[in-house]
Amino acid sequence: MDLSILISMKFEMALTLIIFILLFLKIDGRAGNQFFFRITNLLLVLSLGLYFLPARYGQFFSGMFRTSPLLEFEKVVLLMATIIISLSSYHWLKNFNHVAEFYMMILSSLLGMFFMMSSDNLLMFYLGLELSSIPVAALCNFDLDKKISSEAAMKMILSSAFSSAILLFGVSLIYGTTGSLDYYVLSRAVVGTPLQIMAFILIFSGFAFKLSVVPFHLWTADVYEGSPVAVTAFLSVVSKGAMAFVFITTLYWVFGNLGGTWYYMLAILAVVTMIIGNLFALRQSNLKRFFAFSSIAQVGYLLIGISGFVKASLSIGSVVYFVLIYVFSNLAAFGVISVISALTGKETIEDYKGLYRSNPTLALLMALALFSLAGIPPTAGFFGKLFLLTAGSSTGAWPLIIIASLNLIISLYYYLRIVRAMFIDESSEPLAKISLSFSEMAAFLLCAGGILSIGFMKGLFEVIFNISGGL
Amino acid sequence: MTVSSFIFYVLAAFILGSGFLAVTTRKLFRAAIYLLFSLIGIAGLYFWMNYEFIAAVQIVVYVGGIVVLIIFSIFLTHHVGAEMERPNRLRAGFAGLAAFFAFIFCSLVIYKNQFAVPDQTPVPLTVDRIGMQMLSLTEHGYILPFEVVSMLLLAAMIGCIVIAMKLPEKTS
Amino acid sequence: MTGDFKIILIPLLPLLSFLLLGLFGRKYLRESSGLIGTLSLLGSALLSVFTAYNYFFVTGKVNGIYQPLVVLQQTWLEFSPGVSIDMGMMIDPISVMMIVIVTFVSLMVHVYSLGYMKGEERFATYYAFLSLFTFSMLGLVLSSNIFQIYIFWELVGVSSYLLIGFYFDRPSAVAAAKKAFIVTRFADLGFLIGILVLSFGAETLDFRTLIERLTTATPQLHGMITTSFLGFSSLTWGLLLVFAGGAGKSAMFPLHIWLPDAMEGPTPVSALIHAATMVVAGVYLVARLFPVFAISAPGALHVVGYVGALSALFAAVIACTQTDIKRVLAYSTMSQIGYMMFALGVSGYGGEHGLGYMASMFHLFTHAMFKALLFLGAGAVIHYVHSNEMEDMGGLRSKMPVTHLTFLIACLAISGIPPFAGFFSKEEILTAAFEHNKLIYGIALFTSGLTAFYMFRLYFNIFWQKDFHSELSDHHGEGPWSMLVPLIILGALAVGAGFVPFSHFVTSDGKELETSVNIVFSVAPVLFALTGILIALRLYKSENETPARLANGFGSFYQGALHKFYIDEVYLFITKKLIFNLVGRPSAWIDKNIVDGGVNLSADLTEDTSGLIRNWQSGNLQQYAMWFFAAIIGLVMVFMSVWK
Amino acid sequence: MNLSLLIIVPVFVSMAILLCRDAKQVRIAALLGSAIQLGLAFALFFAYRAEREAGNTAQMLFTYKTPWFAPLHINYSVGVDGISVAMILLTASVVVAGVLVSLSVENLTKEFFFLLLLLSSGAYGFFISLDLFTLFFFLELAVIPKYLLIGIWGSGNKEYSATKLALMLMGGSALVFVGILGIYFEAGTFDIIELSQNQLSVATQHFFFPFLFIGFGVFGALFPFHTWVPDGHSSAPTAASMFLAGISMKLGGYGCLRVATYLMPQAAHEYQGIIILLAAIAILYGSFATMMQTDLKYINAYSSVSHCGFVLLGIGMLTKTAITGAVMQMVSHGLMTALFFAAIGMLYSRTHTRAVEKMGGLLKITPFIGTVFFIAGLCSLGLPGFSGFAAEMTVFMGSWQNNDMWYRLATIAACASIVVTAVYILRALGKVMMGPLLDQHHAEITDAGWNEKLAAVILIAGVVLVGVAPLLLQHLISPSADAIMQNVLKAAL
Amino acid sequence: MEVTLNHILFLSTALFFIGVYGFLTRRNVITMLMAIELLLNSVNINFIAFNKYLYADKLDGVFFTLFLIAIAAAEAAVAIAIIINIYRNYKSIDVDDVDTLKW
Repeated sequence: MDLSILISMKFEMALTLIIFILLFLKIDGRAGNQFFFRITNLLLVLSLGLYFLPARYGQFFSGMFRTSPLLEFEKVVLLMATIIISLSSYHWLKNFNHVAEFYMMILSSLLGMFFMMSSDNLLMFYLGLELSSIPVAALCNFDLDKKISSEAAMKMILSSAFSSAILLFGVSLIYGTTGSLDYYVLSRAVVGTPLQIMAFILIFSGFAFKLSVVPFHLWTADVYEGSPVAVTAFLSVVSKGAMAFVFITTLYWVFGNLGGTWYYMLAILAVVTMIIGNLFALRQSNLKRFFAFSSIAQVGYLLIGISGFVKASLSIGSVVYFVLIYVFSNLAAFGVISVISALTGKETIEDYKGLYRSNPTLALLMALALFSLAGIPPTAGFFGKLFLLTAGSSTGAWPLIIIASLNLIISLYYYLRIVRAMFIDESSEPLAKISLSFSEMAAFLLCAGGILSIGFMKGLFEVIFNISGGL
Repeated sequence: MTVSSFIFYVLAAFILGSGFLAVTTRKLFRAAIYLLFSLIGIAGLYFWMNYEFIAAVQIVVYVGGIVVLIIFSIFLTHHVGAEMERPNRLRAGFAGLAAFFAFIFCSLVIYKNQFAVPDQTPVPLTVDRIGMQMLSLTEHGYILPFEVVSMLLLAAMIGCIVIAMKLPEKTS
Repeated sequence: MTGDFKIILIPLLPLLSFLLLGLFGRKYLRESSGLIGTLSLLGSALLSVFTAYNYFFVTGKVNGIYQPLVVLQQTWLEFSPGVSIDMGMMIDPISVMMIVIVTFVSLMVHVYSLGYMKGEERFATYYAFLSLFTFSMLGLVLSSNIFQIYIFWELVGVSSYLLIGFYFDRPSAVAAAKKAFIVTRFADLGFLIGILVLSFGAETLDFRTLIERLTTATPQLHGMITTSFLGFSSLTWGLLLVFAGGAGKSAMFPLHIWLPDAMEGPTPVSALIHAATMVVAGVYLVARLFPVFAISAPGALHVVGYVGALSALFAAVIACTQTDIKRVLAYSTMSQIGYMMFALGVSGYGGEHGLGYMASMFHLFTHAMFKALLFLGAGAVIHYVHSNEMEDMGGLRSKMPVTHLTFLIACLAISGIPPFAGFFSKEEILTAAFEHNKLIYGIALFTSGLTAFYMFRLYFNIFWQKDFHSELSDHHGEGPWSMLVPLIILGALAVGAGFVPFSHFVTSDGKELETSVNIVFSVAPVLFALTGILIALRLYKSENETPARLANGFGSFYQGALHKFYIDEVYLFITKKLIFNLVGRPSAWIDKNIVDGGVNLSADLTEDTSGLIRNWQSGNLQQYAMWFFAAIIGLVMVFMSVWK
Repeated sequence: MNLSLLIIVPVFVSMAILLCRDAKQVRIAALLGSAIQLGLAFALFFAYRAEREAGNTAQMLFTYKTPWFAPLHINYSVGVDGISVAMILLTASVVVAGVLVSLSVENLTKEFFFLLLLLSSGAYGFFISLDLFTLFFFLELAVIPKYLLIGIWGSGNKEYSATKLALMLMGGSALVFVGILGIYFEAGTFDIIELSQNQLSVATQHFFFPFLFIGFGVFGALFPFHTWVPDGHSSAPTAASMFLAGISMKLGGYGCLRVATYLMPQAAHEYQGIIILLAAIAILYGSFATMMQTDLKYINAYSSVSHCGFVLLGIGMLTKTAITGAVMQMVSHGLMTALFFAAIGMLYSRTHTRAVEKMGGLLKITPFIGTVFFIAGLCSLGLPGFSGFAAEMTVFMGSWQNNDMWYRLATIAACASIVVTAVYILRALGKVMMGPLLDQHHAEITDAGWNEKLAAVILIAGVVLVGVAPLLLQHLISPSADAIMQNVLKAAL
Repeated sequence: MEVTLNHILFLSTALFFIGVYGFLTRRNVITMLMAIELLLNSVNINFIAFNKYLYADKLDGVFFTLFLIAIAAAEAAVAIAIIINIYRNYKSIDVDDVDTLKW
């Protein structure tokens, strides 16, 4: 073993290190909330810099771990997302009893995602998956004095255990038919016998569960609504993003031979997901729940992008690009919700009436986020969504593209509901003026900057596209 | 029918029977015990397959750990002896039918599948071999998963502590 | 080139006057606006006369034929090669005649208005509009391009709209202006489509080329004659549609309904627009295209003739019953234009056959003089009496001697009593009609009697009958000199215009035409006219019961004529009842309920569906798991059996 | 000439507006910014003419192309031909007038002008784009500012209207996007010039043409997708109405022409009948529906439906003259309707009503506004001397050149609408401006202020200039229309 | 009758669907958790059986089982902590009672 392995695992090492630092500080017992907040964020920001540390790409631990430029990029995106979540949760964490634990859990989960993405082996994949989801389930319960928080946690852990059990059953059958857990072997050995297809469908449903693909999505809204905002944000952005990365690699690579099956599965589910997500989002009043359904609808678009396997690197590139944009857009929205929820406890659209008059910054950021999610230029979401559809159209699946385009209308409608509440409606009791902390400002600026500039960074998509070629 | 197969069928009946009872009995405490039986039966199955180590782990972790944990939680949340609510008829009916037909289908697919014919020499499953391989960095080494699982256990532990231990509210 | 420049100035001067007065008149030039307008018109009039002299006696005749000259041709809009709207000025006998008439009558009206409109708040605007109208009319008559004529045609329409609606705080004026515009616009629709048809067939919009191509054996003519639609050749269609436009502007039956109402405008305006200039635009238009009508589409020309004759009779009948003096004049205008129209209709092309054409133009010329005079006279009366109704008048001859005299001259002229102007022109028309179509001749003869009757009915009602009493009665009723001078000048012309050797200048083919008054032939019309006058004298010289009894005698026919044969009501029914209720209202309803409703419905459906599936998200974990499991079963079923 | 300036300047000005401290600064910045735009537009116009006179016969001038998303072959590619220049001139004039008219906006001034200028940059970008993707980008860019302008500063049932407008336009652009993707799917490029040189396959054209045409048609008020027009226009604040009707609806017409017809000429031939039918229906039906309206803004909005029908009719007829006429009509209608909305806005801000029957005799009280009203009205009914006439006549002449009996019937129907137009315009004018003064409160209202006068004068100047010397505009447009027609003819062979 | 792989797979499949049935019908959260344990055990049996009967040259299946048991423990621990919390908050561990979050 040489040290280059450690450098190749730089993000994982950094996260582990931070977790242990926090653990020791917590055991030490003297550090206060502010200190935890600062030290963690500082360390996280520093570890972002690791991206520029040149690493060796390839497989390590006999396929248990793998790095590539694309993976590093994805990891840095997710890490950044976590930082944004953390920064914008300042007001919530300030008075929270378990800041260190919060960070340890959330970073463990992130670590799990990193391993999951980097795995070339179903065992590591499964371990990463569990490492990423069990702590999150616990995190859902972190609003300890809220009834719904524990309900959300219960729904999360039980349903995710159920789904992963089903996934495992599939994995075991795959193992039975091929004798290996290694992706490379699998990609050749999975040829599409009935048993393999059945096993694949079981595995697929596990992915679909995590990605909240309709009809595997039913847990999503409840969990999002009940959890603390930061956790909701983490679930809807980081967790989903990581899952999307893994999903597309797994499909394209491991189950590449089953393309004929999963292409149609994706197409059908994408349509259902978009429509159902949109229809449910229409009538939500709680913002977290609203964003749950909106993110379900977004997943529908993601699936369309994934389905465009004809131009693989375009598909992967556009998915990565979309996730990057989605990080900024959704986190901007959740940042605003987080601040307002932490300070006033208000989370419904009704409460946001007249927000622009009292808190123009928050309202503007929210609007930007919503426009980006709705895919309105010049925000980045426009490009993200269009590239997904472009990738999806590479198979010539026009009905799919048409339905997706028409769904954009419905989604615009409900995004505009919030815009309308903030900018147009008058409120009898508007929210008071909120002063933002430095960290929140930083997070918001980052989000706004990302939303506005990503589409115009000429080289960015090209870079992503190029590194996507190597999976 | 050999003795070995006889033992297998007995074990299988035991596992399935107690497993079935575990999910149908209306006494919560009994359900836990049936589960325990079922798990022990599975350990027996492992023994039967000559995977003693796994069987041992099964008994230690499941029987000694998880079931105890479950029983603890039953004590914490339940009046001993109280019967549980009947499942919703419709749902039970649907679930039963669905599970049954899924089982039939699944079995058929498995039955029809031509599994590869084994032609390799089996590796003896000894504890030291497992230990070596578990901590090995080289080919077929499981050091990385091992570490990951340890992180998972750590995280789960912290999570449990935070959730289950209700600390007195800090005055701030 | 200098001569050309002078011609360009003719329409340009009024335009400049319009721009000046329109932009600055209201604020800065209020007092002097009348003078500016009048002077610019004077300039135009002098230039016109000069041009006429120059054309008729110096430059116009080549080889004994008056040739059309195009003074200026500037492409204004280009459609396709050869088909373009060129702004140009064509000088030929009829256009020269028209510019003289237009500028002259307009000048008279300008001068007259100095007195008539004095003290009006929007004096400058009035003159601006007058200038605009004159400009448009001049542009119309000078057009060298059929589309150009349409352009000025529309401009004439709008300036007449503005002038009729000049007293815009009177609802009736607003309504009349609107009506005039819309009715003529409806007719213009025909004109426009006619242009489209002709231009497509002839592949040109230029008059000279158009006429040349459609009167000689060219592929264009062949094409237009051979293609047919609903039984008519496309040439006939084109010409008929163009004639529809002309009929609208010239108030031919059944598009005449706007003309009587248009009397809501200031009386000088009526004199200018509704007597001498705009209303003859239709006649002018047909005359412009006359060679095509006469040579290539005699069928269309027949239609022109019958429509003209019918209008002449129809209007004359109505005129006998009206009591508003301006309306009587309006119907008489319609009737006289009917004369001109059928004169064209009964004419052929070239030489002796072209008599009708010449007569029509001649009548146009003389009619301009005496009709302007009639209107201005009526204006003077109205100015004095402050009413349009015959009821309120009577016995004014002593109060307004000059007006009386000139009015009488005009009445005699219009009735066709020799040696007044109308006699000569009407004579030619009747001759032409007699030679070509006996039916039309009969109608025309009868109408001329009616004309004399209603004109003298008017005359006696105003100036004789009862005595006039009013608080103003002590001083005489004549207007200021500015009003009298035009009356006198026009009066002189109404007497003398008939002696112009018109046939030497204006003929269908440009060659001179020798005409002579045939005494024997003249007897009939003059007798008819005299009869009419005598009846009027008997009935209206002094107040008596006979007219009322007579009216009762005619019964429903009288009522019909009094109500203009209910044509207005028919129109109202068609527009208000049929178009509004059966087209407009349903359109609005469909838009609101079906098209828009469709959009709203789809939104509502989405909402409703959203509500319907709400229970899916029941909050029960086991139900979620059930769905999860069911979905897997579904996927397995679909993808392992159906979609392998 | 650097075309990107047309996009950059408004964006920078809108940013500058955000930095302004008070409303006064905002107004000055907005005014200056829009004036600079107008200057740029004219500079472009003259530069374009100079270039053409110098003998440059390239289809697009001042082109600039740089990769944007290279892997997808998406370029930022701009360039203009005569049609674009005409549309840019229109946009600049309407924007200046819109800013002038809105100087009195008090509520959230900064945001108002920010959005207005953002809108204008979207319009410019759309008109100069030579890449389908950028074109689409700018098309959608304009949707949300409109929503906000109507939603925040609008009147009446503004939220409904704003939402409807945003959703329908979004729907339109969604269809457009499908169409664009279809083109891309086959050709692998978004570049308009490149696409025009290589014909798409007939099957592709056949399938995707309706998407593009209907998609753009929603913007251009194609029957029956026009229902956002009346509600949207009537609820919008004055400047937004001007922009919506004056420019935004032109995006549709321009798109139908530049993208749908130009790139899919064969399909354009195929669907010609349907296009013409819908256009004729829109023209007649729009004008009849207008007849029944009593709200001034609704009147103008419905009449816009009718007038925009001429644009689509011209495009559908597929003759060079008709296409030229369609573009002229876009310019003309843009100026005229902006003028009309400006006048309505001026009146509304004074009388606080737009109901025709509640006003009367205002010409006497507010002669300037009255005159503007008259000019706008007369232009709308196609009076010679104003832009509408030249444009409509070109459309009619061009349409008639299409030698098909049914299409000619449609042309006749379209011609007939000028009569109906006269009816409703004169009715409105007669009611509102003429007749006796109806409401004594109106006796006290003031005439237009300097800014309103200037705005009106700018637009009237445009209307009259085009009306008096249409050749200026026609010579600008005609060669470019010819280029499009060449493509169509090539396909027909 | 010799015991073949298919017999064991039949057993594990049966156990799996028994678990599924339990999970779908048991209203008590703890019994749902128990059903999940059954599911995981059935998977374990699969892995072991495959390893034993087909791929005995490597220990992939065995290791998978080992890790699975560890994860099952962690999962159960967290789940039970949450269940205890539920009980504190809702005074019930019947899933049908825990449905505040819906629609």
